[in-house]
Amino acid sequence: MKKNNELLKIKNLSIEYKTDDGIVKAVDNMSFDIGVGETLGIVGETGAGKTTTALGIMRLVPNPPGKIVNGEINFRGENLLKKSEEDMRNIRGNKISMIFQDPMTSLNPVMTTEDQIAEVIILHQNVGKKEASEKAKAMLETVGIPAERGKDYPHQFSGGMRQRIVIAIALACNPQLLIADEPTTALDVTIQAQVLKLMKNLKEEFKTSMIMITHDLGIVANICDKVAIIYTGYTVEYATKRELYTNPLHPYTQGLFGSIPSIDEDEARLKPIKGLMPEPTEIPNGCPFNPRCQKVMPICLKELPNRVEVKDGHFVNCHLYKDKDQSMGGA
Amino acid sequence: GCDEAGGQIDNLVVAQGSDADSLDPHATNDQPSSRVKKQIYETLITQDENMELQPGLAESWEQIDELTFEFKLKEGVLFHNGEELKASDVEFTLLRALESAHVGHIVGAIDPDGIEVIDDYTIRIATSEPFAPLLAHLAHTATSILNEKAVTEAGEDYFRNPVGTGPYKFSSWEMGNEIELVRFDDYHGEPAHIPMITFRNIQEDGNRTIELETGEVHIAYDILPQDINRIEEHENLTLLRDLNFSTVYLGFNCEKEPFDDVRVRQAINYAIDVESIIDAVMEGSGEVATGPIGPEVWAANMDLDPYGYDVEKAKELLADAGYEDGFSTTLWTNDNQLRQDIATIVEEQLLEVGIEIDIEVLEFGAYLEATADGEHDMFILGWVTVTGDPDYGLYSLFHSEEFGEAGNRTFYANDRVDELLDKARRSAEPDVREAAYMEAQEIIRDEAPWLFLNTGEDRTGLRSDIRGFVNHPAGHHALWTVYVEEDE
Amino acid sequence: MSEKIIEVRGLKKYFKTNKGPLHAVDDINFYIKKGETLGLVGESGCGKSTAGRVLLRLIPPTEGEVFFEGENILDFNRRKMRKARRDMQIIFQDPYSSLNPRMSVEEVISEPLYINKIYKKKNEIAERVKELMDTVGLSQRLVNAYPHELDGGRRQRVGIARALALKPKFIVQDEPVSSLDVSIQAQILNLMEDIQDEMGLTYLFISHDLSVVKHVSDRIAVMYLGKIVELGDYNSMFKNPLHPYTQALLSAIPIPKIDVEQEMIILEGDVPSPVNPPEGCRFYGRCRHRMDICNQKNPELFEIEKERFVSCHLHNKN
Amino acid sequence: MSTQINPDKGKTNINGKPKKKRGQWYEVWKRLSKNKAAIVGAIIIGALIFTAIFAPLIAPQHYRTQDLENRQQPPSREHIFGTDNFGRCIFSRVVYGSRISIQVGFVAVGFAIVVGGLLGAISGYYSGHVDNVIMRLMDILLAIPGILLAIAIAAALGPGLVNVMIAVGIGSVPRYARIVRASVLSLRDQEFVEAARAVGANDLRIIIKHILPNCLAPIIVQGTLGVAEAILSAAGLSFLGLGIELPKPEWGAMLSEARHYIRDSWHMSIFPGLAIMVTIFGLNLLGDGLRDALDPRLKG
Amino acid sequence: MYRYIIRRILLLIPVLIGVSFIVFSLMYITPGCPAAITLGEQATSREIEQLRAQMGLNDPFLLQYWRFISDIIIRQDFGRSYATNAPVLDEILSRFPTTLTLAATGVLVAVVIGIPVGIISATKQYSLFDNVAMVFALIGVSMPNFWQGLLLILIFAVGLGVLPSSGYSTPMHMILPAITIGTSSAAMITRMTRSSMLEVIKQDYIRTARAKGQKESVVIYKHALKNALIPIVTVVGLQFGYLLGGAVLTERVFSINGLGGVMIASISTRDYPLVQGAVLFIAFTFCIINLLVDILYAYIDPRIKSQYK
Ligand SMILES: Nc1ncnc2c1ncn2[C@@H]1O[C@H](COP(=O)(O)OP(=O)(O)OP(=O)(O)O)[C@@H](O)[C@H]1O
Ligand SMILES: Nc1ncnc2c1ncn2[C@@H]1O[C@H](COP(=O)(O)OP(=O)(O)OP(=O)(O)O)[C@@H](O)[C@H]1O
Ligand SMILES: [Mg+2]
Ligand SMILES: [Mg+2]
Repeated sequence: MKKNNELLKIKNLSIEYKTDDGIVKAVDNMSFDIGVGETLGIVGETGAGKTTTALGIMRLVPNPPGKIVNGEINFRGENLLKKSEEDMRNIRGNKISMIFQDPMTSLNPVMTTEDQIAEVIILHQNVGKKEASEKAKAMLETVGIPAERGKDYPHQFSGGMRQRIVIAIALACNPQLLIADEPTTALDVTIQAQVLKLMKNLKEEFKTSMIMITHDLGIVANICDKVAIIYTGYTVEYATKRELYTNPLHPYTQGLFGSIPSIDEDEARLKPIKGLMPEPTEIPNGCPFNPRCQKVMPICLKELPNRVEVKDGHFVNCHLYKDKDQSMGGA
Repeated sequence: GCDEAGGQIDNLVVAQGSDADSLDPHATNDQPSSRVKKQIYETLITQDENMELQPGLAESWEQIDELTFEFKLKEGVLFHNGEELKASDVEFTLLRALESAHVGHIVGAIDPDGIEVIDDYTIRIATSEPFAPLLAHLAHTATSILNEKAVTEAGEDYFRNPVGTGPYKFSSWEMGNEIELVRFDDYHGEPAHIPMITFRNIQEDGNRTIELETGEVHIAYDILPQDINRIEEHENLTLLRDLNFSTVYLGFNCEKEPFDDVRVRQAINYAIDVESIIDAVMEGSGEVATGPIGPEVWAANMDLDPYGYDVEKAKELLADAGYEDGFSTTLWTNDNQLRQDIATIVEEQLLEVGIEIDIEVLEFGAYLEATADGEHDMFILGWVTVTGDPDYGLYSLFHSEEFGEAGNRTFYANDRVDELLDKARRSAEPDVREAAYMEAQEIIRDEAPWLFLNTGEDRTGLRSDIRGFVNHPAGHHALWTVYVEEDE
Repeated sequence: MSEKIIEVRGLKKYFKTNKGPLHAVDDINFYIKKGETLGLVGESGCGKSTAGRVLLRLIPPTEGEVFFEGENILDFNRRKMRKARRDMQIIFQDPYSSLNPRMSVEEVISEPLYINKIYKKKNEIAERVKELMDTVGLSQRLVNAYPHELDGGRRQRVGIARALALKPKFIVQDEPVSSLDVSIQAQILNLMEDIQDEMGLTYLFISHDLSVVKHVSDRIAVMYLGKIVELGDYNSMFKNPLHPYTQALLSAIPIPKIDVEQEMIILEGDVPSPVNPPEGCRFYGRCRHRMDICNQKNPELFEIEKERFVSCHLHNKN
Repeated sequence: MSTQINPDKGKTNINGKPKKKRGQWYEVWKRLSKNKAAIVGAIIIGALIFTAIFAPLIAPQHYRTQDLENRQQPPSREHIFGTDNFGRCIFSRVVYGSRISIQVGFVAVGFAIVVGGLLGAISGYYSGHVDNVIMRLMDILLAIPGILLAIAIAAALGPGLVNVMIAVGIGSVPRYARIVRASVLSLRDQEFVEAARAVGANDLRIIIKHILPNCLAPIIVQGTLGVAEAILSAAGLSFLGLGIELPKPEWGAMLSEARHYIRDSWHMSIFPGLAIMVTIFGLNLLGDGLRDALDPRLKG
Repeated sequence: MYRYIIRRILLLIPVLIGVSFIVFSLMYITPGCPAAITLGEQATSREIEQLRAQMGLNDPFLLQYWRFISDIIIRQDFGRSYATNAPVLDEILSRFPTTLTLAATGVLVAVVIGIPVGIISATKQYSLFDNVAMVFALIGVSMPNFWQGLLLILIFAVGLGVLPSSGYSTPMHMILPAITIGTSSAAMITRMTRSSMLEVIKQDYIRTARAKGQKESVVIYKHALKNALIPIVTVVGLQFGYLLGGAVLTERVFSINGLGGVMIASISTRDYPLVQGAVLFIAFTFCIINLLVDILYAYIDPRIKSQYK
């Protein structure tokens, strides 16, 4: 996985929220990287810190209550966390774009769709109003919406169309990195298929790198190259798609696979992970997954496991693989 | 503006507490309207500040018989619309007044069939029965002489297109706010000094004083008692204080227990320290009243003995009447600050003799209705003897045929008083009348249907350079005599 | 196993709207056999929940009949209906809005017992609540907890306990897991399965997630815009979907496996409005196989083979 | 059910004992108590209520005791707020005045909540024609400016504490009707209402047990702010001379009277004015705090 | 949209009829006879009876109401004031400009202060500026208008002598009343702007705007403000409507003879036609302002516009 055409490299990123009930470590010591043209899937259940990670990269974590407490976000070799707000504004929407979770709420209800797309074009490209709106119309066509509907307002579109408009905004300036935060969760399957197909096509066309945030392992299988599985803000496994699907190592990853009913096989019973996610302010000591883990060991209650590269490019954070680390690392 | 250093001003600004309702003398009879109408219209007869009858539009008059007077009109008097005053206008005016619900009572004694135009400048007016106060009534602004043509032409809108013979003519009216009059150049008498008058409506009493101080107005009517010192001590202001025809009283419902007992009424008269009330509520303004009509009114009995403040006597009388432990009752008033303040003190003082009072403050309309219907126990009201004749100030208030709405809200009935009031009304002999009124007042004092509170005063604030202004006891003051003193 | 516990005939529900009647459920027919689970799938707004509600007479239907154990419950009077309700319960999609925020767990679970006066004594009710909480796997210490103190999974368990309180024979499950995380979803699905086995319950399982429906159902009905377009045994349906919509639906689910060649059938456009739906087949606009007749005539649901129904002109040989 | 998964095994804070039964109100209280401004508001209102209850003990003399010799005395050791135009102790009157303001505020709002709430609940729950008729009625009531309606009603019923309370109350009926109706409309279609119906609950039970308790939050917030408004309106009515029976010390009436003396005796108008202001201030603080506490969404 | 407006205007009719009926009934049950009151304390019963008959007050309630309402509907005639005999409409219209300018200046002051302060407060939540602004806003809301007016007169007219205390003839006269009226409105608008902005700033589409790389000021003033405007416009409309209905107390304190004053005066003189006319006029302006506000909503928010069918 060590390629030279690295686009984004995240190192030990930690983000916290200060709440009335205490400090929420939404993202804890996260590291991953993405090469040009590559798609990384970030998978986790509700509250795992997926959106926060994405906002962290955009430097849009709401402050207060949120704060990036540690780490580096290197985008083409430059640490975004050291950039001025002005520089960041030039990057946002231009080099890095983001698609938000809910298409129903992420468009401004009182602006025409065309204006919303044109806005980002005017901001980042040296064009006039008229040209920008031409480009915006072209963008609408690209995502499969007739250009003349550009004068319509978001509420006049269906959910799938709105998500496509959001995609059009995100892709309007041909970004190098697209962060898609559960772009299809709010959509019906048939619409989801439309949107996924569109994204795939566009990705290929524009050679965009992508972070696909989701909780759906099916989508990951469909679209990603690499996967990071996160649990309570903490990366438990990070590997190529093939590795992860053929050889899931972390008990949590295994649990996830055991939890999804299969469409093409008959299983008598699902094999779910027991218990619930802990409260975000009450993450247990040691490995955060220890209360729910089938293979819990005494050490898991005390020590947070370090990242272990079990195989080339297959990282796991679990005490089970400590020894293998040495053996395999030596191999 | 009025800060022009000395010299004549071209606009006299006069502030009063309310806008005029109507400039049709037959449509309303309220003070603010009368104060404006006084400048526009004239009456056959006028009363000077001392209430002496003086010729007005009538040069002279004589009594022809018990019922009839003949008036000689001044010749060459022009109305503001250019018409000349004729006897027919007078006839028209009186007949129209008789029709009016608002002022009908003032001319009520006149027999409509007894008005006779002799020639253009001579007219006879007869009453249906002998009515001594007729001349005084004809001096009232409600009998201002109108021009028949102007009235007919303006129709319903006459009230804001008034045409009179007075020294000022109507110019404009911003309803609710201000009325402008301009000098009438063809006035038959001495022309007015100041070319224009503006009547401004400044509702808040205190604000009138402030505006007078800041020089926004030249004359402010009805100054608050609280502001007396302020104006008197102000170097640029003068305060004119003169007693007027009004009397404030506390009445008892004589038909209701326990006030049907004269001793109870007298007891309360003793139990209340009127002087302290006048001091506290009105800063001692006006005078403590000793009878039902004030000293300015003709034939007021000034020899009546005041009850005085005597709690012991009050208790005695109450005990006599069987109320040694006092009783509970109500005191009614309307939402007039002065009356409420009086009620507040009365309540406190009556506690001393064991009488517990609930004060019922009613809105004016409801108050009038309730007191007319006799729902009340004690109540506070006032009366203005507008004509300056005791008939007006006594008849409807104490005659047993005038119960309720008509004016006698105490429901006081005394045969002797009835007899005296009737006699005085009919007689043409001033001496006979005076004697009757004196006796009636004495009986009223003794029988105490009222607790006399005070005789009112007119308080007019002036800029110091204003001259020629005199308070008229009826409350509507002449302004055409006003001028500004030249600076030396 | 073959006894029909529920049978629905010609059921319709139109809602009044400003723009005209909204055909939420439009002439649907099906039955559910005792002890089985019928899955009802379809996209958002196609009328699944409405069907479930009308079926339980929580809202009055526009037309149609619903037989429960042979009797038409739509003819029941108030008293009889109240009694019938004990046998027919519902579990909702949204564990957040389906619990009264002002009632504790105990109050929620005991409400049906209290209303139906099942027990005379207070402690009997308390006993039964305890029992139910055990059944659905809720710790006793939560009896006094309020919904906002619980997470989605536990809330859903409370909802299940409430539905079970009256020992019903039939339960409508309106997307009971779709708002839950996968790991919790699996727990709840297992729980429901266990309860069904234990109590011999019959389920109508509503969902938009085909893989979940497939996992729990014996037979599956596919709805599209107020109509049932295909109905049959889950195996044959998945192996051999007949209706073009079912085919598209099936193909569109991303499979969480690599090395499966998945060709998604991409439907054009969106679901049309249920207000004044088209005369002909409602799927016409999005269908790959549309024919002239489809635009003119709405295909009837007919039994193409035993226990296998489809409503499509492609398969209509008559 | 051997494979039963108990989610509570995974919980870190298990203590075995049943949780104490503390409903949402406990949470609300917890949130409220963290809000400094709201606490200040609560203290002000608490002090006001305390003053009202113990007025006879706090006030050095009865509110009606006059001393005509010592009128309009400025604040002194004897009368810390000075005396009024009847020589009455202003401090005592302000203290007693709290009783009236509290009564007016709470009764007027209570009246409005009961009447408005009932109308709103009926309107929202049954919708259709009933709804239409009631809401048009509310429109009509709304179209008549509040203070003028109050004046007209006060004129019709005559002055007096009770009538003032009704007059002020009627004017705000539409507001509560609307709030409750909106809540009911949104609650009516909530799944828990349907669940209750599914287990056999009748309309009455649903309204009382399920819908009304959940409308409480907006009503309480509006009510707190409404008390403030009612006190102000009542003071305004008194100012116009349509207030409370004499010689009761209503703050607005005190102000109204004091305005004739404002230039010589500032203290006569300052203290009742401050009393009104501080009370309204406290109620607003508390109301705002309650709004935040009752609607966690709004928290910063 | 036009159909919507026309429908709303038609809907005015029943509301106004309802208003007139309620007011008529209220006046009817109110003790106090108009005839007796116009004639005053010193009138005789014969005169009162005469006037009562003239006014038609002896007729049955419904007949009286019908006469009144039919005159309006059929002849657009609101009648004449009992007290002045002036056409009711003249009475009202002569006072309306005063009230309108007063209300407009007050609201203008309030908007000019309230909206910017509210926005800054929201964007700098919990900052010193925010805290100070909110305390002032709270004081503004808590201060009884009439008291504030008195204090202003005391300070500026009496104490400093720089401004007139009453009346309404020059812009100078307008300053104190406009401030008095404006203060509480400004306070309310500030609070509403703040909370509305806070709500909007949290929305996803604001995040979208930021993610586009948009400048914070544009995000606030272009994206957020327009979305926050609905409740603000509502408050402004309500305030304006309320003030047109008569900032009775402020008018009284400054001796401004506006609509509110005539309304109160006419109630106490039982001047039925004037009461009716004034209330109807006020209710009418209130409804029209509501309508304008609703139309403005549509202008601000296309979602609302699409509901107006
Ligand atoms: N503004 C905030 N204030 C306080 N805590 C927050 C805030 N935003 C997120 N959190 C907390 O941070 C944690 C991670 O949240 P995040 O939104 O990143 O999760 P997610 O993986 O995107 O979840 P989902 O699948 O629900 O979108 C959660 O525990 C959440 O409660
Ligand atoms: N009370 C109602 N009034 C009017 N229309 C309604 C009502 N309830 C539902 N509808 C409409 O009926 C149609 C079917 O709704 P229903 O809730 O049954 O769909 P669904 O299949 O359950 O969708 P989802 O998957 O979103 O829950 C939708 O178009 C919906 O908007
Ligand atoms: Mg997220
Ligand atoms: Mg549904």
